[in-house]
Amino acid sequence: MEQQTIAASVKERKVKGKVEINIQKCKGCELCTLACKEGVLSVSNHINLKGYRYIVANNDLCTGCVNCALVCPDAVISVYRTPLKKKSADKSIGKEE
Amino acid sequence: MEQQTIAASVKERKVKGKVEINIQKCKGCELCTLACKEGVLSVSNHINLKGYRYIVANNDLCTGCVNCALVCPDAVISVYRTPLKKKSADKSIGKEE
Amino acid sequence: MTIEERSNIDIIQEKDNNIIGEPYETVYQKPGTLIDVDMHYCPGCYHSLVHKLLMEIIEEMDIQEQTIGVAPVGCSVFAYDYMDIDMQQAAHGRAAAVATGIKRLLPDKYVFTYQGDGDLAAIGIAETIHAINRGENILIVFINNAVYGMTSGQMAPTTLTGMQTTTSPAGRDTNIHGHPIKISELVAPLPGAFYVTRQAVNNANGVRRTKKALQNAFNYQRLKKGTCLVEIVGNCPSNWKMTPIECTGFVEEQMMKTFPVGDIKLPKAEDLKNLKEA
Amino acid sequence: MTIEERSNIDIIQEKDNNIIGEPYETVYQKPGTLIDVDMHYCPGCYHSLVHKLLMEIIEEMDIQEQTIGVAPVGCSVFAYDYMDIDMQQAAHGRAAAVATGIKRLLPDKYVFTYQGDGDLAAIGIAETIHAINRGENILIVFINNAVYGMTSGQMAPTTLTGMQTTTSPAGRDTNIHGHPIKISELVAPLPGAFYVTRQAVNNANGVRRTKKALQNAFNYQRLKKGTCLVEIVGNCPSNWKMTPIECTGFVEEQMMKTFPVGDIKLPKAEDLKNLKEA
Amino acid sequence: MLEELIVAGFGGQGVLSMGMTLAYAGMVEGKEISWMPSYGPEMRGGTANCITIISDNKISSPILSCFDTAIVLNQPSMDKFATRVKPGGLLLYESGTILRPSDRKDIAIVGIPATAEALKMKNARIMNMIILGAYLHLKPVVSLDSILEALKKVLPEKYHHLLPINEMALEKGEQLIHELEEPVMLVC
Amino acid sequence: MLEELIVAGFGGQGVLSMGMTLAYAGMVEGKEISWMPSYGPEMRGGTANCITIISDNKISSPILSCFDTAIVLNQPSMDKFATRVKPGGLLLYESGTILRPSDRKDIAIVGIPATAEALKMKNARIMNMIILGAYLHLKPVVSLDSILEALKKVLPEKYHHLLPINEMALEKGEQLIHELEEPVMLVC
Amino acid sequence: MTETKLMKGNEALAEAAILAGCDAYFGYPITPQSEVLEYLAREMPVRGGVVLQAESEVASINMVYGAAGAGFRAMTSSSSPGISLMQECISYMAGAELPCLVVNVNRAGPGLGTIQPGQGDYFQSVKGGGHGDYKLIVLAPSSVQEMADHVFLGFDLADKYRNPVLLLSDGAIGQMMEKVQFHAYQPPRVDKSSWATIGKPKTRSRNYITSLFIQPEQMEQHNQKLEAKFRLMRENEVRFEEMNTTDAEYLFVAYGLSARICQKAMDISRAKGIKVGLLRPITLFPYPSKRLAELAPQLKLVLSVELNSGQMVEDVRLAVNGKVPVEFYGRMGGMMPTPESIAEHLETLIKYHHDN
Amino acid sequence: MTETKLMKGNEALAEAAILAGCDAYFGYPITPQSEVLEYLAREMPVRGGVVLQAESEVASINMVYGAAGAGFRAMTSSSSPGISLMQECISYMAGAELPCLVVNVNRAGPGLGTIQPGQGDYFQSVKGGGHGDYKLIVLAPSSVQEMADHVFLGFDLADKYRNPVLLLSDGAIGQMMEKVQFHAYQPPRVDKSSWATIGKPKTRSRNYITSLFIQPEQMEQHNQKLEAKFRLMRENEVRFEEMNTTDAEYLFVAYGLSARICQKAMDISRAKGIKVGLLRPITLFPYPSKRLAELAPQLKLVLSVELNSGQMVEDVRLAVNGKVPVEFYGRMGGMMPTPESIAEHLETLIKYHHDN
Ligand SMILES: Cc1ncc(C[n+]2csc(CCOP(=O)(O)OP(=O)(O)O)c2C)c(N)n1
Ligand SMILES: Cc1ncc(C[n+]2csc(CCOP(=O)(O)OP(=O)(O)O)c2C)c(N)n1
Ligand code: SF4
Ligand code: SF4
Ligand code: SF4
Ligand code: SF4
Repeated sequence: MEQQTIAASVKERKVKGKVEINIQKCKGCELCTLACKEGVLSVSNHINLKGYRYIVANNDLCTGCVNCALVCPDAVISVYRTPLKKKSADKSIGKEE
Repeated sequence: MEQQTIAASVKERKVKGKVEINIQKCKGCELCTLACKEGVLSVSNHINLKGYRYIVANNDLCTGCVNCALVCPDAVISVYRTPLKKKSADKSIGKEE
Repeated sequence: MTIEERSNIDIIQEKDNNIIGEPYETVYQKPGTLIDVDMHYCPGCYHSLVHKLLMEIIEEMDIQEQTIGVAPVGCSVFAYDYMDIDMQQAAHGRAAAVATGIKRLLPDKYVFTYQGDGDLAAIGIAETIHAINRGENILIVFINNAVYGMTSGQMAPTTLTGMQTTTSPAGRDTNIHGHPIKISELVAPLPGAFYVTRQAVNNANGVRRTKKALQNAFNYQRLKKGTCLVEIVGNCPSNWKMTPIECTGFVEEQMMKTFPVGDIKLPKAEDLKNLKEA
Repeated sequence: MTIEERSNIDIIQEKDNNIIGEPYETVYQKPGTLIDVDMHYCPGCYHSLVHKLLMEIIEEMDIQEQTIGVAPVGCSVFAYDYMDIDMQQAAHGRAAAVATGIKRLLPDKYVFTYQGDGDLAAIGIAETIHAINRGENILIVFINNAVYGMTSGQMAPTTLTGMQTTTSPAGRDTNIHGHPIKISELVAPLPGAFYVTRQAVNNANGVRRTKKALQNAFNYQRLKKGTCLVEIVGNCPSNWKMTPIECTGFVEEQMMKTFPVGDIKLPKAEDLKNLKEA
Repeated sequence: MLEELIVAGFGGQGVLSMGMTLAYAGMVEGKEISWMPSYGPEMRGGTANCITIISDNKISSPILSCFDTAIVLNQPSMDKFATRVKPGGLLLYESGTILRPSDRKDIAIVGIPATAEALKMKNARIMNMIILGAYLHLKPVVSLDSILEALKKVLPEKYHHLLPINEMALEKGEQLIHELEEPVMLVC
Repeated sequence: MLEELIVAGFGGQGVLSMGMTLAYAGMVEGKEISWMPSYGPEMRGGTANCITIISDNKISSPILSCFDTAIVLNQPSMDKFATRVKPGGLLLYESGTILRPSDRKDIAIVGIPATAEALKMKNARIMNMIILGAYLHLKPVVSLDSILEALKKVLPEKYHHLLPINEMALEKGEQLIHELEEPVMLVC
Repeated sequence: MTETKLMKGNEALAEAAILAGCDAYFGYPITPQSEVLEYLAREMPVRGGVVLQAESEVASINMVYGAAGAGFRAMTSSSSPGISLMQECISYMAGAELPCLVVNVNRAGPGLGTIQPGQGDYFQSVKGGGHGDYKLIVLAPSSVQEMADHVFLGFDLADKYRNPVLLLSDGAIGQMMEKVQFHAYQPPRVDKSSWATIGKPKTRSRNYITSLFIQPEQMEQHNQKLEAKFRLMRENEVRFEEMNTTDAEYLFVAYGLSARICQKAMDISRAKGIKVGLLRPITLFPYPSKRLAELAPQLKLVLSVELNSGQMVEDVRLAVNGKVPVEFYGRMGGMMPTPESIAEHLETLIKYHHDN
Repeated sequence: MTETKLMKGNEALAEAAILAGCDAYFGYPITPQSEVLEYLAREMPVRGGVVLQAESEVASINMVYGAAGAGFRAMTSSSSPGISLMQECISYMAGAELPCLVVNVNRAGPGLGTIQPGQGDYFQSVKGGGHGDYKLIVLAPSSVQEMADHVFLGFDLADKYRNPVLLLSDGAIGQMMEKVQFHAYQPPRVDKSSWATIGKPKTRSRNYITSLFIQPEQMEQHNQKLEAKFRLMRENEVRFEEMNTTDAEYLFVAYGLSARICQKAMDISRAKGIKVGLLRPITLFPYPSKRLAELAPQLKLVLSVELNSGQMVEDVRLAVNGKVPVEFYGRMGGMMPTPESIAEHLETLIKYHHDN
């Protein structure tokens, strides 16, 4: 049901984001899923070599807000975005919401 | 010259005091002389067995206020007073001025 | 999740399925100063997160060559395996003394310690307070997770009232164990403390603010005006016996009550003038 | 006065010349609990004075049998030679831990430590803070004379800014040595601290107030509500290189500026209710 | 009787408790026992093992370099301990997790799909008990009764409702041995 | 030449500096020297002593139990060290302070009223130099010139205006020996 | 009372402490012995007695000092780095003649090292890691049962001699489980009223605890008093275990865990016809030197086996005083010598000494 | 440059530190060595170098750790109780292979003891007061000149072996004045860039200082590396002084102050026709065992003279391995054996051994 709402918001996105997850390094702590309000991230049904259920992304919903990457303890997530305007300062951390 | 003033005050005393100095234990620090405002105490011209110039008292001037005894680090001074009214509490320390 | 539960999932070796094409530009990436190995920290442990932040700052400020870190005993004792900077491993509790030794000899380098609460607040409180009192121009990064992580969950000086640990099985009893020590509040009044703040990385904004605080602290170190202490509310899924997400809840509902986030001591404006000029 | 100056006075053995007859009554006398030997302290040293006060209180409260003292290393290490109570000599800095060991086993006895500033504020600050943080029901008597007396006048954590000592020959430089630590102010905010006060024995009224503070602290110990710390501004004629009278001036003009006397933390009225009832 | 056994796998697979259950059972039967865990620096995710010795006589060294039996539950443990089984000994492993067992010919090598069976029984945690059941069938160093007695000590009171499923798991292990295609030939 | 000397008295009587002056003078003359203070726990009021050795050859033990000369400035030191003077040695003491000198017959015992003389010279502090002058007259182990040279090192710069009075004191000491009723008979 | 239990070494030790009437435990967590504190934190409040987690090892041992000085049975435990921090106060306690039990669950060093078992703290324990002339009675358990037994023994000896007793275990003995029995025990009634600080009644003069003797004469007198005590320990408290020594031509000397391994090595060698025995010192101080000297004439070779670079071997050499060659075999860093490798090493040495 | 000065041992040591290029001194006051800190607090700020009074000995040595880890010549000094507190970090420094100079101006213990000189810290210094397998190079000056010389030597050896060096003096040598000369000295250029933490340039991989090797295999490897270093020290760094040994039938072995006293005792005995010599170990680790073993055959008796209850005597016995009787004579608690009493003791022993 929440899926609905999220899908709706997708349409309004001004920038498109994509996340890339290094699944072998992911420890499946799920903190990123908590941070992502767009519902991009979910736990896979598979486990990686370390034995953790890693995270997979539905990049269609991604706004590139970097919240997930910020909270990922193991620096597993890279985030990409379609350029809007170049912002020079503090590129990696985004703006506080 | 100060002697004069002190002598004057003697007459007005309601209680008479006496101090007793254990001169062999006195270290001649002179803190008692600073504490005694009646000029009772002065440094002797003699030294005791430990090599210190000890303190002597002119008990005629003593009011028994115990100030000297309180500040004597080495507990060398005993103080006696003619009784006025019996005060039961805290006899050893006197009243704060 | 225990391995037993995990085992109903096949172990697979899947190729990364997120391939990025144009016209995307990178907005977040692991800093190059964070060595590309698995960190031994438990899943969801904030230690790894703070490591990442520190390495981001060092990369962004381009001070890898100017920075020396000190990590004493605690779960972060292996920090030198992850941070691509010169580091010293210190005896339990003595990071602030070790950092003093370094900084006094290398006054123009950035020197920071990275300490847990057992380390900094229990055995190392003397070294901590005296380094701060001398106003050593170092940064103390203080990860307060309210337990001894490495040794498996004993009570720390910061353990919350009533919190169960292996050495306070009936919960921390203030009559016996005393109240949790608030280190930041304790040391802030010392004139040697230049900047004291408490942050938490419980959500993305918390991470942003924590990073800002750490950035400030690195910048302030150039002023040589005293010690910066950045306390970060930590977690410990393994010893709190919670999932990382449960930990986040505990941090927000319990930890932050006893250890409220916010700045505790800010530099005076006049002190910061020089920094802006530089 | 050096021995050379003294030598122009004959050594004599004079009989006490103050013989007291009736109708005088005794209003002040050395307490019986202060052992009748010469104390090794330098002339005019406040250590002896505070010893005397403590023994007066123990005599007046009639708690000789209930009291155990702990004196660590410092000029007062020989305290057990003077105080007629059971005592333990502790390692440098560790009096609070030793007292903890005693008090936890003998919770109904009065336990106090008697510590110098080098001892309590330098090497022993960890034990001090943690004992107070645990709220150990002990009394800490803290003689702050701003130098290391016993070892001949080195700088202490409490040495005043600019003050010359053998290890700060150019005066304490806050940029190098930090500011003097105000222990009472530092520990008072800890919930385990029940009563924190700073007093001075620079004159008779100061002695009265100090004694009252110590008396309070002994009484409060019965409540088992936490640690009492009575800081007493000390002196050190030998290492300050002043006469005792000059010291008094220095205490009043310099020491009390950095270490103002007064109560820093008072028990709450409700806590004291039990005491009055008892 | 002297059985020198190592159990090895991931921390969390129930490695230590398997050895401990055996040790308790040995005690129930009045045997001499020693149980020696290896303890690692990591809180989680490391490998764990324990050496359990059950003997009629007093036990000398609790630390051994070769074993009558090795029970291994993950690949690293297989790689490490397969070579340490004494000739004629037993190497028992979880066949769902370990894809490359040893190719030694001088020992009995037995794989059991205990994980899968445990999942069928809807309780992943009893995997170790299935293995234990299989082991005890192959080497009855202690009786099943003693094991059940031991479980009461190893499991905290509040988990005693799990005793029946543990018993079922032990039996399942025995059964799995019967179902093996080739019969197991133990030398000793 | 080998002189093994102890100087003992109250802390503050200039005991240590007397030995140190001798040591410096020895150094000026290129001799081997050692100066060993005894250090006590008390800041003030304790007794102090120092062993000074001046020798043409390398010095072995800096700690000695008997001495060629003992210079004692208070009664406790007299009581302690009189017995430690080697037969034929010298025991020099301040006669104003020490009322009970030793009654040994096998050594030379010389008392000097140095305190009184120092007071006459209006400087109590030079008492030790008077004694030193007396000693050097009895045992010229170093020359007076060397002593004066040494004093420049021992006395901090700001006290160099006191050098003349120290010289006078040294001479006074020599003179006091001449004024003694009985001449001093030194064996060695 | 003599129920048999299966327990970890550390837990058996903790349980024994309670049964031995330990009044107070003060400690600080460190692997591999945190179970002691954890066990007591659980049990002591229920079963009586004080347990307190201190802020450091320095604080722990000083709390023990205070409690012991007040006449109570007090103990602490730690592992190597933590024990190093206690050296000052241990020396103080020996100086002040305070009985207490200190437990070192030895891990491999130096420095932070590793948490795996080791015996690298032998010198520190036996020769004196602290300053000045003092000795600890050092007990070396080699089983879980002894982890328990030595607690009773340790407290009794501590009280008997008014001296700290060190129980020197290692990570393996601490972590392993074995059967253990607790026998009925009644702490001996020791009258400490002549020195313990429990408050001075009018009827006696004050008691004070001190290790300070500023006058050298007094200090030396005190030293001599202590030395006399250490002599007495040497005479009366030597404990060791001997196996297969009657006909032995070769001898393993080993304590604690390594003695257990040697026992197996001995079986291996004996099976090959090599007449080897084992002497296991139970007290490391006082050391069974006399017994070693007695055995020396019948021996061709002694092999000291340790989990260090060769420490106890010095005491073995001192004991036999050149009468028989003494060799050393050891592993370090938490690595364990296998019984096979020990047996093999012995054979090599036999050949070497035979050839030379 | 080679002006002769009259200085206290402690001051000569402090002056030498400056001349030896000591970059940093961290210390805490304690009698009888506070002059070192006081001297440096006066001189260092003027002549360059860092001097800092730490809050404790634990902090001092950890500051040294930091400075040494950053590649600087760093030192601390203390006396017995303070040195005990440093044992953990000293073990860390040995483990992390950090060069530094630690000075112990030994006073008599145990415990607070007295401030008078002693040699009771021999075991702690030489065998290892800290945990784990490690060794310090231990230098034992016996004159004010050596108090200075050993500072240069100590720093050089520390750098050469990347190991802490302990200068073990005593209160008497620290407090006495003698002539001392300072020779021109240029600190050797030691390249520490491969390990010192001074900030990682892009051109090299990071440096880190650690004594942690959690895997036993790695830890043992590290232990073996350290042991190899200690072997090298044993081979190359033994230093001692010999007097009258050519024809000696008896031998005093003594270091530091007691060697000075023995020298006089030797003169006394020689004067009586007793052929006694003196061996004075200058390095206590590595110990001149080889030389002692060489001398053993010509000797009838060896007497180890110490200001303790008999510590170094064990190393003497280990060295001669039963080939000649080794006896001990010592005083404790700050009391000094007189040359006469030593000579007398030797005579008694000669008679005793002759009769037995
Ligand atoms: C002297 C000493 N004592 C104890 C230990 C054991 N020890 C290692 S880490 C640690 C505490 C870790 O807790 P904390 O500092 O809070 O860090 P965390 O592991 O929680 O991150 C302890 C007690 C040690 N290594 N050294
Ligand atoms: C471990 C240790 N370090 C240092 C010393 C030396 N020491 C003895 S007393 C003292 C300081 C005394 O100063 P303080 O505590 O201020 O007391 P005071 O003598 O001024 O009364 C020191 C450093 C010691 N005894 N033990
Ligand atoms: S936060 Fe990072 S490690 Fe945790 S589940 Fe998400 S991607 Fe994985
Ligand atoms: S205060 Fe006491 S010790 Fe000082 S001079 Fe007066 S009587 Fe003497
Ligand atoms: S034990 Fe706790 S603090 Fe340590 S890595 Fe795991 S979660 Fe983090
Ligand atoms: S040195 Fe100072 S503190 Fe010590 S007794 Fe003398 S005056 Fe008092």
